[in-house]
Amino acid sequence: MATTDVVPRESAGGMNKKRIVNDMSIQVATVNGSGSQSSNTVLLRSIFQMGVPVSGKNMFPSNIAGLPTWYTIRANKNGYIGRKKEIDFLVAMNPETATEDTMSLAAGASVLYDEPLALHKLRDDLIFYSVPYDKIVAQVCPEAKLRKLVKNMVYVGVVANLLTIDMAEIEKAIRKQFAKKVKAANLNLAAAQAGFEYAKANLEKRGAFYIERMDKTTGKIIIDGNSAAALGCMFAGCTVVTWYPITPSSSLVETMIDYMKEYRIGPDGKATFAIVQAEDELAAIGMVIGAGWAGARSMTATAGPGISLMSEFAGLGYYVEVPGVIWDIQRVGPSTGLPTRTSQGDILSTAFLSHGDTKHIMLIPCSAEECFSMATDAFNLAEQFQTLVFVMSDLDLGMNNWMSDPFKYPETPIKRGKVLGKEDLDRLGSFARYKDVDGDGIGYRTLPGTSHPNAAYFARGSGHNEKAQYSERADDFENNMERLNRKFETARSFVPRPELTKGINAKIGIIGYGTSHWGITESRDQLRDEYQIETDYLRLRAYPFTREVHEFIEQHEHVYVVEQNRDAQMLSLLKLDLKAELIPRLRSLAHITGLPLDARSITDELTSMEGR
Amino acid sequence: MATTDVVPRESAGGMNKKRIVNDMSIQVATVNGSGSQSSNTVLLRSIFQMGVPVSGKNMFPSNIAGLPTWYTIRANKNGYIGRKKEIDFLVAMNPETATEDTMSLAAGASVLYDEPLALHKLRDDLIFYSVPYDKIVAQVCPEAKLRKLVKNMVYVGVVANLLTIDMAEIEKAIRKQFAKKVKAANLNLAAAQAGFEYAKANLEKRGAFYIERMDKTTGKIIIDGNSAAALGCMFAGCTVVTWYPITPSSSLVETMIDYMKEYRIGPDGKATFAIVQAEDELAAIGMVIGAGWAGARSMTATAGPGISLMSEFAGLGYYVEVPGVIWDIQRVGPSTGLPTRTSQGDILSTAFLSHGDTKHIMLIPCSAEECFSMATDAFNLAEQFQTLVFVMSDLDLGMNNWMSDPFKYPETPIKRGKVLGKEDLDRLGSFARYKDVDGDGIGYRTLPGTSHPNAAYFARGSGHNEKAQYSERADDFENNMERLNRKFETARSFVPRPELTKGINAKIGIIGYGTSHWGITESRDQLRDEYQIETDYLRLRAYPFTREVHEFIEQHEHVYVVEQNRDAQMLSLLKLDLKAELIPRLRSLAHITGLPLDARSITDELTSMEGR
Amino acid sequence: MGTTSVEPGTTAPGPKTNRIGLTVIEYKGGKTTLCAGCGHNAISERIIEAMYEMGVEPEFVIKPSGIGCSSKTPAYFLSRSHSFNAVHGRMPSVATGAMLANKKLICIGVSGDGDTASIGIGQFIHLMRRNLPIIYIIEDNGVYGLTKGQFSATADLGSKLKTGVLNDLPPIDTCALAVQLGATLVGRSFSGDKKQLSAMLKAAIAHKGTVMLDVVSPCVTFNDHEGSTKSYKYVKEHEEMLQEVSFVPHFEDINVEYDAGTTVQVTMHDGSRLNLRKLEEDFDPTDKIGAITRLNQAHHDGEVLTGIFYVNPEAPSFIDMLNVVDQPLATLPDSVTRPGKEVLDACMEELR
Amino acid sequence: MGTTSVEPGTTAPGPKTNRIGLTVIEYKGGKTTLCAGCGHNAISERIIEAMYEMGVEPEFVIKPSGIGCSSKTPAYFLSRSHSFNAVHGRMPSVATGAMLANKKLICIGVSGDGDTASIGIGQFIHLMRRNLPIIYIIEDNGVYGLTKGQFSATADLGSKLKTGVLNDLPPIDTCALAVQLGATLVGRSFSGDKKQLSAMLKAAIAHKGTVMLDVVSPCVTFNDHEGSTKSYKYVKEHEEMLQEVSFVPHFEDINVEYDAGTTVQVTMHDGSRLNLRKLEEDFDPTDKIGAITRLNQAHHDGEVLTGIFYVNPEAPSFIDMLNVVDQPLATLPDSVTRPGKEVLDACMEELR
Ligand SMILES: Cc1ncc(C[n+]2csc(CCOP(=O)(O)OP(=O)(O)O)c2C)c(N)n1
Ligand SMILES: Cc1ncc(C[n+]2csc(CCOP(=O)(O)OP(=O)(O)O)c2C)c(N)n1
Ligand code: SF4
Ligand code: SF4
Ligand SMILES: [Mg+2]
Ligand SMILES: [Mg+2]
Repeated sequence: MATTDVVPRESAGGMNKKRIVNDMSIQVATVNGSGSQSSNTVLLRSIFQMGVPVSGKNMFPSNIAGLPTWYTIRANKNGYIGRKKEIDFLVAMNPETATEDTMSLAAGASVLYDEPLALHKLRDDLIFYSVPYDKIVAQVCPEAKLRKLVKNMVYVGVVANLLTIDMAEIEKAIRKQFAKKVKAANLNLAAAQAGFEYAKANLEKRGAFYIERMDKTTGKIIIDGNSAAALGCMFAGCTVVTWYPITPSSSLVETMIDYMKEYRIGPDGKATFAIVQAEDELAAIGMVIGAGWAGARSMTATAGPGISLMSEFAGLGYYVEVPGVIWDIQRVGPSTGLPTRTSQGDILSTAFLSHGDTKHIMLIPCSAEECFSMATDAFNLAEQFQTLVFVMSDLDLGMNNWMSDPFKYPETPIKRGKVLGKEDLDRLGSFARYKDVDGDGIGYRTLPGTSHPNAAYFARGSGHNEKAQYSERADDFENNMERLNRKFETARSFVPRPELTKGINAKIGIIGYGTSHWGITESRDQLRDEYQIETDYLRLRAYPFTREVHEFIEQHEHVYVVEQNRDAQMLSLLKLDLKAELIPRLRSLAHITGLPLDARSITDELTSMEGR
Repeated sequence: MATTDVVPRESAGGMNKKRIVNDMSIQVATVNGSGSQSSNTVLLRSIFQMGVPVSGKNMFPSNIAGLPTWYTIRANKNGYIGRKKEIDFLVAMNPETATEDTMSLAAGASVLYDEPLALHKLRDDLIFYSVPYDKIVAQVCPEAKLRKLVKNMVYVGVVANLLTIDMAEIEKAIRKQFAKKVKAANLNLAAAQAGFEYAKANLEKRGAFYIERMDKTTGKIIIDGNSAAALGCMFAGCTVVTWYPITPSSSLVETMIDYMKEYRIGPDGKATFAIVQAEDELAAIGMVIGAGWAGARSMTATAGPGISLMSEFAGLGYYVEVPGVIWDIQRVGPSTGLPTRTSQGDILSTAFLSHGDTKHIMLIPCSAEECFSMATDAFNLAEQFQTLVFVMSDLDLGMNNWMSDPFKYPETPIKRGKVLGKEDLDRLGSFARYKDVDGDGIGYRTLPGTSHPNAAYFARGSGHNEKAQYSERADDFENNMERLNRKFETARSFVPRPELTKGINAKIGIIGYGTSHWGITESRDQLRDEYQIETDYLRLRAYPFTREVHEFIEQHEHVYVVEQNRDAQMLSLLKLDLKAELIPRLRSLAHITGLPLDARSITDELTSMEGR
Repeated sequence: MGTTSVEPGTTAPGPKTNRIGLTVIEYKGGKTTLCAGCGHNAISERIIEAMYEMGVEPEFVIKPSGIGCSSKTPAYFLSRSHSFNAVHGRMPSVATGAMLANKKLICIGVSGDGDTASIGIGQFIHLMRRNLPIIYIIEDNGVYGLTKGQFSATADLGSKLKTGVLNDLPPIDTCALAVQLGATLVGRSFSGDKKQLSAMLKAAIAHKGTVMLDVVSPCVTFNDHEGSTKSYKYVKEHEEMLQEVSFVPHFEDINVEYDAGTTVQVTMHDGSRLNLRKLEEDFDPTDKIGAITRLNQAHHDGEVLTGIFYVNPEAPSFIDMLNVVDQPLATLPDSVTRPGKEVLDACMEELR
Repeated sequence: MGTTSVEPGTTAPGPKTNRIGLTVIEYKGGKTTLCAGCGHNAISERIIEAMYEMGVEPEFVIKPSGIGCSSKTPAYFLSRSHSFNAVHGRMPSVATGAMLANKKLICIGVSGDGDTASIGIGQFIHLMRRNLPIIYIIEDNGVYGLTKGQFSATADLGSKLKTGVLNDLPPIDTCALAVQLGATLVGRSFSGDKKQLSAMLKAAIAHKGTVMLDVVSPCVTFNDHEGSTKSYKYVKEHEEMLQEVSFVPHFEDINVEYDAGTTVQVTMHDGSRLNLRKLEEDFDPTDKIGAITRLNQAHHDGEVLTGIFYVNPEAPSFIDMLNVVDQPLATLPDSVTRPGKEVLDACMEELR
């Protein structure tokens, strides 16, 4: 297919008759704007409802309609829900890519195609199923103009039959999908059933893949990372949201708008929040900073190009010490790059975003659950440390469907940081905004509108002394910069700690973060099972790095840093932070293709670097 | 004084009667906008004309008139022209700072003050000279409204007398200063003479400092780095300049305008250049990129805040591969910071300016001569490598007066890089913009307006293949990014090589760059003479680092990286580039106060780190 | 923090106080560091007076600004109010964010012609569209003072720099743009005109939407010479007043009768009255289109037109349109900003 | 590089060619990837025709654009011309730089309403002020198509999204701004109006300064529904034409006589003639102030006003004002761009 990097290899499910249960990847190749999205969701959900761990990844083009799109559903009994390179079952609906899609399959894979495409002529080492969609659709759907849409639901039925997915679950999924729209639901159900019946009557199942009921999804939910983040921000007490649309971050705010309108309206029918579509990212971050300065819990969401535009303001936030949360749903750069592909390419530039000596706190979620929980962490840290906090998500996490445990109601209370009110000032008489009273590098601030004659201070991006007065004195400048450094050091012990998973007395360490996590966990099992290589694994969840990170590296002979960018950006940050003696232990596994990182790539490269 | 960080120490020239010749620092404390600039230049020049190496540094506030300003003139027979911490001779003209200025002097220093200030009451370990300026001025200057200006020229005469500066040289300097304005020249000369006579008649010289003729400045010039850069760009064949005013870069373009108007007008009276004041820095860099794409040698000049605003476009330039030169005259950040103070604080953020995997070439001049010569290097590299080149100067270099050898006429021809013209295309038939034909990672480009049907290509910041066609393919993206990496590697052997100065079998290495150079060279002599510590010294002149840098570090037990920022930014870049085993050798001497780095600070800290 | 730290003014016998018992000193700021004679200093004085006379609580005022000599001025008035000297040309977004966070604040944003019309024109335009509650003041001298006198985008065609350089680009009329884009109280004044500027500032304080005042404010150091169109001399010679502006605050119940023929009386949102004695027969400050036409005419005729160009006291402000709760969002209790567990459960259920 | 690579058109017997011997195919571009029915596609067609019929040398055309569906369109016309798909909202600066480098180029800059009126309004305004030689086209659908249909800053008050959301901010009229700020040929058309748009584009090609054309171009996917004010239906129902626009290129010596009462005839810089048959008695397209007034009136009356609003064929362009040499700066020989050694010596002498 046009966007993978597969090298043909023998697919697990060859002609050989061994049954492969609940372990397969299905790829649906269509054209975007053709409405296949709901069919794919129905497929995904029905497998999920049968208790089989599943994930769905959409590879879509950066345009609105008419270009190739691929949707991959992975079902895996072991719970591997990262991307799998090999496609076991191809649903070829797009004439434009059908040939290349078919040619790039591993031998033994199955192909379900629209009869006229006659793909079976291409290869003889694949299993082919042909379906006359138009005939079938014509029967179930009298309205010609609806047929294009309904057609997609037919393959759902066919696939259900060939992979033994329970039609009852398909029906349930369809009803959920079309919710109130009963007529549409019935029509689509009919189409699916027609497909099912057709397959039953005309197709002889030859592939080895089966979906069977199990219990690994009970109680779980399916959600994309951006929606999870939206929920998280709502429960984090966010009050001001500003944004400028950009893929893949737009859906975060758009979903948030829906949630907030439903759950954050006061009894008087008025909103307990303000969401503003700004004219661009400079304005969006400017509003976040203005709101944070005035006491709101403010945020914006963007992607690479927006982050770059925010550089100047980012330095202001750091130096004036204003809280604010910025979600970076990373896509492929440089520049406009690949707007609909995933990456971890903004790590280094965001850590040092802006000129002069500037540093920023970054949180890095790997799952929908963390998108939810880290929202509260981010707002709390932003206000406790009076600085901008960047949450580094990515397109794979943000826009794809993930299976997840239901989110836990935040037990951490909302923390507003060191803010002096009228009463405090009555007691203190006055205060010095940038004085390190507590030795943690964090000063006390006041909010505009505090009724005390000494509440006001002068926030400025130019040099200032402890009292926030303008100063060009060398000593004032140096002291303030040193304090900012102390503050950043303090943050080390407040940011989310990394997650450590140990192997059996392993000498090799792996460091990963964000969505690389899913490929890594699966790869670690491959390493153990196929190569008897034991690994310990540390998943970073924040910058600056906590003590545990240094300890982990100290405890391992060499440590592979796995990431989805070209320039080994996180490894670079580690180099800058580590004791020099430890640096030789680091090895880079950095790659970027725009596609979510898969386990096999990690396993192959790591073993070869291990000389295996 | 309000902006130094001196710790009182015994000044070399105490009451003890030993003569100190051609080795002193004179500081004139005035108020900005009071026109003291010309008096100070006259002092500087007259010493220069007497053959004594000299430098002048202006410490001015970030406003236009009425705030304290300090101008320091350093005369040194050994040619040390970096900043010296200790002030030997203070000219106290500013009542507001006179007391603090006087108190912070080292014992034994001299103070020349305006009678009413009565500074002599403050300390008894200094040499005081008091002058009734108003009386003197009243006599030489009948016009009351001119007196404020003329008053400054009186101290020039007094200083001349007290430091034995030849009045003939003072006159010469005054005449040069006021050039055509003969009346003004005469008036000022009279004032200086009056000052000289007054001192002769009323002041008994007690200080040990003397200026005596020597021959160390013959043939040399005095110029600021920005003017040198302006000249350099003119001789580099620059054709398009865009800018947005910002301290300390404005004078670069403003001087360039003057030079270009004089020397780059064609016989038909038309300009062979275009200089445009843009609406902001985003527009300035956008114009540079548009012009570079269309074939001009284009440039802009800015400072930190402007660099941050250019982030998004910087990534476009890198990824689309468009030539352009950006001068960053570094000032103190973060944010607005200290606009009139110097730093080397944009190194790290500029190296990785923009999101995604982006890297940039940086050139780093340390002298006026290099501001001139590196201009040609920068334009050549930009066009040869089809990328943006950043020239990292700073306020100390750009805005202060430096003694320099006259510039050599560029022997390097103008290099336009790989550009295909009509004839080439007639021969080739067609071309692929981003194909690595020569294995150096650099493709061939065409310019708009090339009369060949296959000349056009589609420049875009989104993913593209070798033919510059839109592509979201993983392989196209990866190949292109790898080629960009190869191109950057190629650059290593084309950027200016570092400058190596060896000690006598030294084990300690020092790495420095830019204006830190002047403090370092002086410090190396202090280390040798006062502590018998031999050092080798490598001055970086560009990023990416050349082979020599790695070799230098390999050859030394430990290497001190001296720089003027908080976060050891160049040391960080070295860490990312070095073989891991070498990193433990690096030690940071990073500091930022906004004042030019002085030798003593380096010597003190290095020796203490050496346990001396 | 503020440089003065006097206690709240106590009424009688002490010095004269305003309706909330504060003396004028309590509205002052730090000592100016601008050039002597800079128009900006006069504007700061007017702001101090207006705030004092209107009896505004300084603690509820915010003073965002951009970068420039003009943008430094918030340090020279209202020390008891919070200031935010932001980045160059981006004050509008910072001000917007602050007002979103706390709708109870009174926002006076100070900018320069370079800060607004050059680098800042984008944020300026979008601010005007929103009719955010803000008093936006451009201290307009036609040059970049702080960077030593280059032309800004409000410099008039043919205006001359000290160096002799002529401006060859047309000026941006920030008032015409403001009216065109949706600001609801727009006027131009002159830093040298105490009476007019004070009246306009008071009206501004009484207005609930976006106020945009372009105040010509000569730069004595770089743009006050012969040939400049922003010099004291030039403005005095070319000023054309649309009206005589006077203002009666709601808390003063003076009731002068005005002849509708000669005076336009505008009742502001808070009940105050803005009185505009016509100097031009048929100019109507409530007619948007007419205002723009008149402004363009003024350029054509080379007049420095001053006065109130457009006023609409009742247009809904951006904050009104957002329909937010009455308390400031900034200080809402957690109980309000974090929905209960049952809400989360409901959301989870939907996703099963 | 361009996707077509046909050889220069050879005249007769082959297909029909234009005055420089090229066939229309040689002005085409790659296959569109936009939605079927998108207004933008029609505009690309008109550009191809106009360039072909005017006999423009494609190799001397540049096609800078920003980011958006509209900004992708340069890939769909003139494959033989250089394109630069830059960053979002910043096409004006890239175009300006290119024209500085090579004054001989013909620049057609394509943008969208979001790319221009939202993120790009700052660069747009400063471009208009400079009267740079450029044909600036806004493909205006009132939404951000490429990011799935959020309102842009040209969306009309009260316009409705598919989701039912209403726009509550006033639209930015890019034509009114362009005229106000100094563009010298300004008009509005409709992607569905072949005749009018073609004539305007040809006039644009014949003009030497800044041409700003706002072309309403419906987004069939996100903004062509009932309640949208940028739908095909709405435009057809509310369009108000100022004139019937026709164009006679300088190389065609047709000489029709027009009645000055009913038709305004404008002779363009290159001798071509722009004929505007009045549909509105007293509208004068050479009266800047009148044009702005009329545009504002149209908003007030809810009309979609189309036609040529303002034209001034002789105003000096930015390039004229810069007084640069005749050859492109880009290709000046070193001998011209690097002064001789004697010049350096002189400079050094001055500094001694
Ligand atoms: C991003 C950025 N670019 C440039 C500057 C330099 N700068 C400081 S003030 C200023 C212009 C100020 O002009 P104006 O707003 O008219 O204020 P004035 O000084 O005239 O009152 C400029 C260009 C800056 N501080 N930040
Ligand atoms: C800096 C930046 N911010 C946001 C985006 C995302 N983005 C791409 S196109 C677009 C809007 C395009 O709207 P418009 O210019 O009207 O073009 P249309 O698609 O409607 O033709 C946006 C916001 C981006 N590419 N770059
Ligand atoms: S430079 Fe001009 S604007 Fe700045 S303070 Fe001085 S007079 Fe005012
Ligand atoms: S989304 Fe709208 S603007 Fe974009 S291509 Fe489709 S119809 Fe055109
Ligand atoms: Mg100004
Ligand atoms: Mg649009």
